[in-house]
Amino acid sequence: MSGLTFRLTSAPVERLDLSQLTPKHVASIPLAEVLKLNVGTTKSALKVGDVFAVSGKPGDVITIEGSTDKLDFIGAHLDEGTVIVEGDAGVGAGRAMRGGRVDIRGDAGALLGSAISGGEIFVKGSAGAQVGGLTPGDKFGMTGGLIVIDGHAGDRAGDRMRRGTIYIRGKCGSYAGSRMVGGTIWTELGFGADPGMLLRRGTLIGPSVERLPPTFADSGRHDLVVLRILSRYMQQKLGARAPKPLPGIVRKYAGDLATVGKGEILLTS
Amino acid sequence: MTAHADGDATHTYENVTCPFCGLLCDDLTVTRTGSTLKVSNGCPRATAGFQRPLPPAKPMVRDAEVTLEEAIKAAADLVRQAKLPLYGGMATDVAGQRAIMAIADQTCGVVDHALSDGQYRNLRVVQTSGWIMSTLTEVRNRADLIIIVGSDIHKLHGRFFDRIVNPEHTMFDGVGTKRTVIFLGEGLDTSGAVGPRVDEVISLPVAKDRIPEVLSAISARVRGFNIPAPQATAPSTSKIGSMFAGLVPGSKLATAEAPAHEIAGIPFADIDAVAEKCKKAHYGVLVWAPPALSMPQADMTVHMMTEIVRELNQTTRFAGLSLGGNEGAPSAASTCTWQTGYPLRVSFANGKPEYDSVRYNIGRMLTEGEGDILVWVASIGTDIGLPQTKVPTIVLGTPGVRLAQSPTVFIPVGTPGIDHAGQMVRCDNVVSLPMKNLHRSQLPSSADVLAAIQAAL
Amino acid sequence: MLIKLTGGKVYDPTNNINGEVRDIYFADGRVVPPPADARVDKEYDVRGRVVMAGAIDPHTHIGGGKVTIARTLLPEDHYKDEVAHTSITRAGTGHATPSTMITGYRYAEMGYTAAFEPAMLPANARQAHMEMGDTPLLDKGAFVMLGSDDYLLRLMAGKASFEQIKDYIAWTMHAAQAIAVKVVNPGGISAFKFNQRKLDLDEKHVYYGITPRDIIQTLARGLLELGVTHPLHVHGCNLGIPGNVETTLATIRATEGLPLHLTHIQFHSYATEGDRHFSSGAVQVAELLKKYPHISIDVGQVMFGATCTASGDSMRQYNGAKNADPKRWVVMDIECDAGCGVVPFRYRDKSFVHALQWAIGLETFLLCDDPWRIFLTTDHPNGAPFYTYPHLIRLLMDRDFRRETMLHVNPEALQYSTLPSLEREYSMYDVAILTRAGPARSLGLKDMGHVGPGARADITVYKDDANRERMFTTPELVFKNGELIVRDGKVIKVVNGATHVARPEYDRAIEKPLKEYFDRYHTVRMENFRLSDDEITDGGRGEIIVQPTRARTSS
Amino acid sequence: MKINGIEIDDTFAEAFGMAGTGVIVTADTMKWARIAAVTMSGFGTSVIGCGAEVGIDCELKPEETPDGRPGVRVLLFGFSPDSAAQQLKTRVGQCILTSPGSACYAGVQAEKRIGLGQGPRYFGDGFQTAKRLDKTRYWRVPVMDGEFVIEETTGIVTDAVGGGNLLILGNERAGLLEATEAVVDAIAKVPDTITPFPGGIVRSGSKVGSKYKGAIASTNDAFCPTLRGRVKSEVGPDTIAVLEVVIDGLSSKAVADAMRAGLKTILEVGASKGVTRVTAGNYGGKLGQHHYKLRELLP
Repeated sequence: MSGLTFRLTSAPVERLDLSQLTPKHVASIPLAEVLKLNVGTTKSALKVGDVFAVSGKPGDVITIEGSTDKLDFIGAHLDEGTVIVEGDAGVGAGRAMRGGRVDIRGDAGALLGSAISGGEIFVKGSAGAQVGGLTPGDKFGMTGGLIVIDGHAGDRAGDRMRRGTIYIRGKCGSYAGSRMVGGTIWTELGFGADPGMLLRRGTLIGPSVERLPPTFADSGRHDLVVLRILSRYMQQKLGARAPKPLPGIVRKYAGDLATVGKGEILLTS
Repeated sequence: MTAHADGDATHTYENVTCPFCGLLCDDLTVTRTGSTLKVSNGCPRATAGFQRPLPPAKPMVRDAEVTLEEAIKAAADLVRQAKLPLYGGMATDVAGQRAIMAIADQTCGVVDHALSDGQYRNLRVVQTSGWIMSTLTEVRNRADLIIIVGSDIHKLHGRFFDRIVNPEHTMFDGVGTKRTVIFLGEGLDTSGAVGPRVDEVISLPVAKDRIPEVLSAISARVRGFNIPAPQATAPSTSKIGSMFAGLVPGSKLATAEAPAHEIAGIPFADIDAVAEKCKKAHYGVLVWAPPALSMPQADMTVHMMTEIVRELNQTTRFAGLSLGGNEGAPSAASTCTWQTGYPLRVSFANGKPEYDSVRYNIGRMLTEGEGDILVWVASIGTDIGLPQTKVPTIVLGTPGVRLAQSPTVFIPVGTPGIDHAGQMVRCDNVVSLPMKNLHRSQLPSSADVLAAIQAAL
Repeated sequence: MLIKLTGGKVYDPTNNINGEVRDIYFADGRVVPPPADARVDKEYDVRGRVVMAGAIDPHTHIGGGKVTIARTLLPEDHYKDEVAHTSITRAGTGHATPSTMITGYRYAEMGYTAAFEPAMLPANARQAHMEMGDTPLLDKGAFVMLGSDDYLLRLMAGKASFEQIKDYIAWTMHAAQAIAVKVVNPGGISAFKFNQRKLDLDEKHVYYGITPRDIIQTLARGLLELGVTHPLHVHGCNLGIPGNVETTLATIRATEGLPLHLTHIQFHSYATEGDRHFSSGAVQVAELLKKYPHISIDVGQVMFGATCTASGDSMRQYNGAKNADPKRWVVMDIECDAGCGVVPFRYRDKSFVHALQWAIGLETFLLCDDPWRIFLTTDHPNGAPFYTYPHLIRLLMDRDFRRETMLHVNPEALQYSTLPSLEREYSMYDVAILTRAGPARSLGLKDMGHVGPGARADITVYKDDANRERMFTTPELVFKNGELIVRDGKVIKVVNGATHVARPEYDRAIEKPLKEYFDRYHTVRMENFRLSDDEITDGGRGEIIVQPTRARTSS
Repeated sequence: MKINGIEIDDTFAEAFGMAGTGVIVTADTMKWARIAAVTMSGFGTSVIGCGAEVGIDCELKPEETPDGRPGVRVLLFGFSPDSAAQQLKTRVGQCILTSPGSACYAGVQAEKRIGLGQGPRYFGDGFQTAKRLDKTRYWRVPVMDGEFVIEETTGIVTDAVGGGNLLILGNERAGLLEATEAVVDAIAKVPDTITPFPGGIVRSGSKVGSKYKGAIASTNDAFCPTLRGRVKSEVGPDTIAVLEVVIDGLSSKAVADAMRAGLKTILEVGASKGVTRVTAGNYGGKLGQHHYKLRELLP
């Protein structure tokens, strides 16, 4: 694994847009061109060279060092390779990724992995609102891939999500899985209030819910084969870092009956 | 500014459009004597707006009185130096919006309206799934069921009931001649719904943050789904509310014979009755005012309503009606949309319009120290004063506008529909109205001031 | 300032000039006869170039609420086509529903100098004009929609005098500042609000008891007698429904000699042959049109790709919403006046239905032998964005290119159309009729669409290129009112065009009952419903040109 | 050629190209996975009469299945992908869907896919849901004991082989059967193969054609010991009985491996059980694409 390292030379006042910094793109152009890529969001048109010290050799990895929450769209549209973030990430890290891997060693801002369709995102810290959600113009939120958050996730995780898996070792905020049309959100420490509002299809898994919307029907306690498949899938994906397998029996709440009602909230304790 | 060219001559203006709320009532009669206005048929908000004594106001630069030209020059100097000017407030008419867009485009700034949080409660739904909507005249004449959700419309739109709900006549014989008005939400004043066509008024006084639950239940019943009954014997039902009861281990599946229960304090029977009325309505309308939907994640409430509307249109006709739209918000959103393709929260920093409802939210930007100058236009009401900020500020404001801090440059401007003519877009985003010049003052329009600043760049 | 275009090949069907080499002179924004000895201030050598009047799009949705709804609905349509400002042009976005300024720039860059919004709701007229006012470089105008508005329907149902109906039509044209009148799904938009889900030509509106046939005849006759040059612009019943060709044929027969313009007829020419019960009815339509010389059409050609359909036809759009792509759509009921439906759509060349729609449009172009009665449109953005016109022109002018393109579309679809057998190629002269002379004549724009003396100096100069798509995409020079606004396909100067209106005479006494009606039922005062001239022209947004009207009777 | 007292004919087994697919059936216990698998394999001996040849390839330990439960891999062979898909749909619908606690996954990984859950999902009457993990989609069909989980598609190979065979001749019926069972057991250990006949053994070897109109095959009289003397017999005087093992495999190599394993076993245990000779069925080499020469497959 080799690659370029972008070390932030000073904390920016303005937000930066790093969507052009993918391993493939920066490896495909001369370093001089890389330094000229626009990352600014004001008319001063900041370039990579203005804010980053770049070192290393182009390869299939890039590393952002000293990253802050003003650095937006890190790893956006990634389709191969790895982006490592030493520090925090701003809005929309991993947005619309199709493959590859984004590894954030700090916290992530809002809209982590919005409209992601493939690849993997790992966050050491916590993530902001709308993990795997959508921004205007997206048909859906997350439509594939895997997002793993070691800390907590903010509100509206999986907004309009359609496929893929979000795994949160910590707590998941309120309104998880809002307007969701498919996919899985799995939290180890429980959901905030009102998960699954307008949940059409899809699965929310966790030990507890602060408040359940009234349009979820208690379907009782069940041993669901699909959870074994999910556990096995996580095992394959994460190896030693995989969550411990889900319990045999979960309590299923079917909903949201306010819409087509084919989704479920599964409580594991 | 109080001395008026006319002296004390009295003028009466008919069919005056009121700029003070999104309804843009255009049937006001306003009498002007000098610079004093009197409204004979306005709601309290309109009356207060028109009749507010206009305090003397001079252009100011760093708290010193200057001429308009000097203020414009000072503003232009600030804007010229800015790396990222923020154009906020945007409380003005279409001409003013056009002027803001023009200068923001040229100076690579960001545009956002002071009340766009409310608008985004709607936009997040439109930009996810779209909707079926109606407009004021349509509802006034056609609706036989009006459900007002979580919005004390009385306070926001003083004449909504008189103009939309209560009128005696309908265009159509036998259509919408009798109507049911349902208030969904705690503390909503139902007294406004009166008159010969108002057949029935129902109130479901649910706390605002629990309105989504009741809407969910209505939606489920409209679809013919049973609402899961909490276990009758669950000891916690009364204590922690029905929505928790389902969590009690050992509770039974919902059955048709389930005992009566309630959701967020509303008896199930009432919810069922509302759902039945929805299904039987010939033309039902769900009405909300986005600014009033202050529950968390309020766009979900809007989305829930549009789901109900969509479902009902399978068999009957139903639509949404969104009110709000005060302080020229619809004018700002519409103008920005037709000129850039995006509904506000647009940045021209890179020369082209870039849209990001999170990053280009000016409120957020100011809080997080982004942007290096704020141009704030507040030419209508006095309530949307400048937000607290450390960056230099240029305010184009109606005299008397409340300001949290003294702006770097203050330029008093006229109010569209009072001090100058103009056009504004109504809350339903379909109808726009002409704003009359009532010649109250010689104050320049925000459009003219902005154009002058742009010319001086 | 006298300007001379020297030695171009001129195509000016209005003046029967078919590719002859001519010099054209203009001064003060008008074409002038060759002056005897005046000094030419500026000469452009256009030898070998093709010279035509500026093109006119008679049917393009460029203004009004539905377009702005479409813009709001589809940010992704814009993300991929963001346009930076320059020292003379404003920033904006394309694509299917471009922002207003970009609309103006791009039309001009394609050699167009006028465009007409065909579906302005009276209730939304002010906004439509505001948007068109922000559309630079083009002359524009709008057709006001009637036929699902309560007042007309109640007049008809109440057997009001025809004079009263005519007065109302004329009043509405004045109030909305329109140049023509359009009817969309006659009565159907209203019927949808009464929960009627379809309304055929002779089906009664559930409330008013009148039929679309009544409405079409009433409006068509009214406009004829009012002397509005452009005949009733008809978006018929049953848009998009297989088998609707029968409705269209019946609609044509229903005119009984009244002039009519049938718009986006492609969407109304569907027959039901074959296993999928969907086939082309273009032949039947073209044959019948030969017998009805008073009827003109435009096509509403479908082109493959993503676009957004935006229509006043809320009834049909609601029905079509299940095919929305992305699944995000808006339907509105508006002011007891009209409606709208905005449904994003993607036409796919491998789809049987879409390929057939494409073929039917081309068939219609190639089967209708009178170019004066057919106009080139995609019903922007419904069939495709207007940028596809050069491609469409090439399909019409270049048989080999057409055949090549046919290889890429669903082959089964072509079996249900006569397109593969059609040999016709449009000539340059035909194209000049289709895109200039024809629309100008139909809309009554006497000094437009041609380059004879007295014409406005809206002139487009093209390099003659065998690749007609390339030729019509990038004109070399475009003049607007005599000013050079585009060079080599790029805007070099920004001016504002005029707004064209027609103001037929009417009896002002109608304002008395109208005012009572507005006061009684509406949320807008009649006085404010009316759009003043100042509202259009203020801020230097271009003059208003009142096109003459003359009372006529049906032949 | 005689090894360990057993004659090995210089001939070959003639086999045919087939379409081969398969599923993994799991259940709460191996017992019920096996029941489902056996049921699904029933009436799956000969593609001519049964539409497909079906059998159990192997049992899978919990850690080898997608859901961590005990499972069985069933292979199914048909004339064409279409007919295999049709048979799979019917058998899964009638035998797996119905079996308590079962789930059903793709048993063959190949580029070409056929529907697996695509049909059975509709049993859910609109209550079925899907769960997609990366590229794999699982349908969840509510049933009376919980959910029937079934993967959307399974792989199919078109270069599978059907009709590999060994004909084993013996001079003692009970011993011959024991020896042939041992052959079947040995072949069972070879991955990607099945022996579709009852217990892996067929006693009614057939020839093409019949004296009766309409019957396309009839008893292989040349190998019927009781017809010796009546017909041109292939069996010697010491032969009391003949049993055949028919092998289908997902690849030609798998079939060859299976025949090799079978031969090895027969050479090891055959003589003591009265096996006298091993031969193979063929049609003169003109009908089948695959020829497995016995003497080349000897251990």
